[in-house]
Amino acid sequence: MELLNKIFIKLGQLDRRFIFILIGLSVLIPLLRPDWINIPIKTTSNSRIVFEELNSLKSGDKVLLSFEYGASTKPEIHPMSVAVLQHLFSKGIKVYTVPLWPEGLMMAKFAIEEVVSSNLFKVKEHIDYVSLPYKAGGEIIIRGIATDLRSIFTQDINNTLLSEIPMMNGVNNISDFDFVFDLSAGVPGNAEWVQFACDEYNIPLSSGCTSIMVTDAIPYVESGQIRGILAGMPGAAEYEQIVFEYLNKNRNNKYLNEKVSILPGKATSRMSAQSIAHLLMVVFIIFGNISYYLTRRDK
Amino acid sequence: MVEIIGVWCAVLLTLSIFSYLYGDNPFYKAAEHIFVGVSAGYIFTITFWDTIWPNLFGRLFPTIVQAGFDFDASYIFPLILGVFMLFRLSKKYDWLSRISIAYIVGMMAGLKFYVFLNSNLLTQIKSSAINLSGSYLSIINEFIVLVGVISGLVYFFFSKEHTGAVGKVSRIGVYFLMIKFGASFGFAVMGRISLLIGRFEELIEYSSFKYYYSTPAILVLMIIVLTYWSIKNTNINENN
Amino acid sequence: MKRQLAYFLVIFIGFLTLSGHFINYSPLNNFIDNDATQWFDIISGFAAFLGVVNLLQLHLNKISQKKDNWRYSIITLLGFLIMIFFGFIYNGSSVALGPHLKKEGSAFYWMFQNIYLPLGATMFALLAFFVASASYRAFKIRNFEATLLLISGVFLMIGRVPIGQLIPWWMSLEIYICLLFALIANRFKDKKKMLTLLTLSLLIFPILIFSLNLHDLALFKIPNLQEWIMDVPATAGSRAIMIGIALGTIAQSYRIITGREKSILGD
Amino acid sequence: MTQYIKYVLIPFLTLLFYFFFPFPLFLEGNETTFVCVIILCFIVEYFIEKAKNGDKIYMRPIAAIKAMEEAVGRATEMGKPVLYVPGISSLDQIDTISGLTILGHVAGMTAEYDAGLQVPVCVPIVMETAKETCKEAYLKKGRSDLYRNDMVHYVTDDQFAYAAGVNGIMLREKPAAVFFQGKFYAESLILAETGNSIGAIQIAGTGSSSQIPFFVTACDYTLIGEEFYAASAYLSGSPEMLGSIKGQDYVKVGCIIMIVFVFISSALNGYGIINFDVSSLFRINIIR
Repeated sequence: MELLNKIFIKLGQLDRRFIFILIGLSVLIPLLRPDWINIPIKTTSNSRIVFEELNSLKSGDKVLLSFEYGASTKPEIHPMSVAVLQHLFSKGIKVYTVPLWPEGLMMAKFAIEEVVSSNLFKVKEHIDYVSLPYKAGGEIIIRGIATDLRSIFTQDINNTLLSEIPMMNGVNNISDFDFVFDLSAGVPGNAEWVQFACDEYNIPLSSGCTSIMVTDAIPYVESGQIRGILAGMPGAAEYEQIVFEYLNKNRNNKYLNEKVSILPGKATSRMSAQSIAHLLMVVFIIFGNISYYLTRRDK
Repeated sequence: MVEIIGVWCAVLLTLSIFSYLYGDNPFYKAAEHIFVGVSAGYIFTITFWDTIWPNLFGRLFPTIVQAGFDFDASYIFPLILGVFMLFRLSKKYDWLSRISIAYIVGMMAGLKFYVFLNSNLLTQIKSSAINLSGSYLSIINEFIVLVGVISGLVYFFFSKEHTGAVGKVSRIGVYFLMIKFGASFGFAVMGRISLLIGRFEELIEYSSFKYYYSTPAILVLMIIVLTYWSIKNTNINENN
Repeated sequence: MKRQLAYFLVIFIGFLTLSGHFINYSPLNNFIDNDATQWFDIISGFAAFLGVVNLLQLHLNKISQKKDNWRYSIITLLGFLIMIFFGFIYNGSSVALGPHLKKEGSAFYWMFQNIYLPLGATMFALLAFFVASASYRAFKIRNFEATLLLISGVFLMIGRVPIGQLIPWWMSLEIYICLLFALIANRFKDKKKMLTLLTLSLLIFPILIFSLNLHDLALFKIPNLQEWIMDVPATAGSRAIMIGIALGTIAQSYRIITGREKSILGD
Repeated sequence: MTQYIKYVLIPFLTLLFYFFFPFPLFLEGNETTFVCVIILCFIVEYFIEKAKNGDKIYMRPIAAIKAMEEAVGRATEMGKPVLYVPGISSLDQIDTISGLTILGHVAGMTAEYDAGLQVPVCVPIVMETAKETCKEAYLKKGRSDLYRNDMVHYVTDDQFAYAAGVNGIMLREKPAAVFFQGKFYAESLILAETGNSIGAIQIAGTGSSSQIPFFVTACDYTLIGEEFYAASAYLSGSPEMLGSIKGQDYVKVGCIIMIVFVFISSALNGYGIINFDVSSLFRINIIR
């Protein structure tokens, strides 16, 4: 018993570099050997709400997809972008992407490229999707899209005039969209979409965001200003899962290429690393508390 | 070739930053200083080309700078205010910059007054309305939220002593705040681990033959240098 | 006199911006919707130049006076100058200066992609390690508040990942019992009595719950409990903070636009 | 009597004018907001006037604010500098402005104690404002000889590069007191953890609710949310400012009453006892 006590107290005074190594390994090993751990994913209600909201849209509806993340938060948000794009394209919905962060431009491009190059969907640029360029200004741009989109954007990213793009016909302000989906990692992000556009013009808004932003956004979700939310990497994995099942169920949908196989997304495979790291942290916390209890008792 | 050099640079810098976990060392110091310099240059360039050039000159000289704007004479004012800002560099006229700062401070205060009143205060008060169509459990939950919000607000009373009833209610408020902070903390753990996963995935990708095993090569090199450096350092310390 | 001018401007612009949300005069509405913040961006753009001057001064000083770590200042200056060179003078890509910043193939983009991005992303990822050591230190059962912090943090951590779904009902029950005892541990004078009570409840409660057929309750599934924590008490806390922040911001703005907050422009 | 005219009649007349002015001088749709603005302003004004007339105002002590002077004092004793971090946002966040007003008071303390002050800044325009603030604070204490132009210096605009730079300052100059007052994002954890590891007294204050937990766990004192905005008024101690805080408290009571009112009337409406949709009272969006 004495020995055990001593061990625990020693554990409490561990050099923090030791914790660093263990955390590093707990992430690295599942990434190198993904087949060692395989845990099924269950969906939470907020992710399901997002899916149902998007699923209730009809073919030909217009969705504005706003990109507010960059390379550093790519692992969390990018899988959501891909899954959402897959879902929208599989329903024949028209997608308009707009980046509000400078790096968002690249992210939007990568996401579209990834989905289009899989050849799973019968989509064409300027007919099924259009990418708007980045403009500096954050919430000013959101306001601008809300009131007069064409005063801000005159061309798309390939310098094609908006007036020459068929799917831009009749799209002049936020009221011409049926849904706004926001992928955000900070400011401007979903709070700005609520404050400066969607609340005022009553356009349904959903969001996928980094896990740190969730507790700030949750009051908006509870009050219905944001409809459902995809929370961080787990949210991304859940949405991937739902879309994967949905695509398999609607295999002979007219918007899908029958010959191309459907691949599961990236976030799902990352979840095992995430799980192990969390478990390790909880173990740390438990040990920390035991040693804290013992040292306090000794005093 | 340029791509390979790029990958090796990226890996070297990534590992240099990670070396901070061992302690402050020359690799980290160098990476930190590169980061400060490069980012300052990057942001300055971006600010000029993305803001000043299109938004100011694009409106004042639309024929020369084509940014899709028409001529707008009112943009003389920000130009003047901006130039006033530059008078900071002169000893005699540096009071002019106060005018620019006064504009910004006043404008932002007026704007935030309205936005926060509308979106964060009134909308949140509005959404404390309850929906009775749900189950009994959800009504109980709504009630808990109400209690939490009110007690949380009581905690923020400044001109009232936190004793007696006010003290008790504010205690409850603190409990709700703590649960919120715990949740934020949990979410933060989740998010940060995700980012680490992203970094590691990239490092793993760069360890392949295609990039001439850049990650393991640099890692081994760095460990050798760091070991040498820390041995040398302890020697110096002992001699002192 | 000069000072009064600045205060007058703060008050004038402040009230102008506020009233622009109510008065039906489209140039004014347009100004506060678009131009006011654009102007701010432009003025800060000019200020960026001052930042550069300050940066150069600081590091040149360090180098010329050979302060500690002055050699590293050379690296900072080099990094800065290279970025400026690639941003304004050397292009390297097919498009004009300006759009070249975001064009693959330009030297500026190369620097962005291979120097700036990995540095930023790694600094960000470093947080994973810090958050681990912070939670190791922070999540201690010190008092009731700290315990609440711990409970909601830990349940969120395990409830949000797939592994949380694998936790069976009896395990969550045991966790609850342990937590309950951790909370009331101080009330017990006799440690032995507490330990026996703890062991007994750890043994009896699972059997009791199972025989009453209550083990299917949502309470015993950590993901559900986590969702409840997030949706109910955490929402209440967030909302209280949000309203508090809104009130604080409004009062602070009011003090500014009535010219009472003086320490910012000097009294 | 004049009080009634000032704080009852004038707002009443303003509202009358607003609602019954025959021409479309005002925008439609945000009437509730306008009423709130008027009520709010006059409540705060009323308490400011009361405070100016010599009414005593009780202010609950806030540990973090009291600790500020102690922290500066300790740094002076140890002969080490004070580090003040005003957040990473520009002046478009009220948090930054609040952070700068607090800087004014902290700079006053360092001037009095003759302690070293270092303010690394993330945004150039904030740097210029902070310089102005510090200079004025030193001037006001009659110690403008102690003010140096390089006290406030620019690091870089990028979030994490700034964090790395400030991290470096902390590791190599080992300040004895660290203030984090302003708008913070993810970098808060790096900064607070490093400050903790060098053993400095840390006092944080922020309105970024997702970063408060890290400050609470790693710093000695933290100003949470609304406390942070009120700190400058506390520090100034002038009756005008304290009166505005008192007014703010009464507005808060008003908010609580409104929340309860909305809750109850929506419940009554749901049970069919009254037939009144409370959300129709909230006309807060401009109709265009």
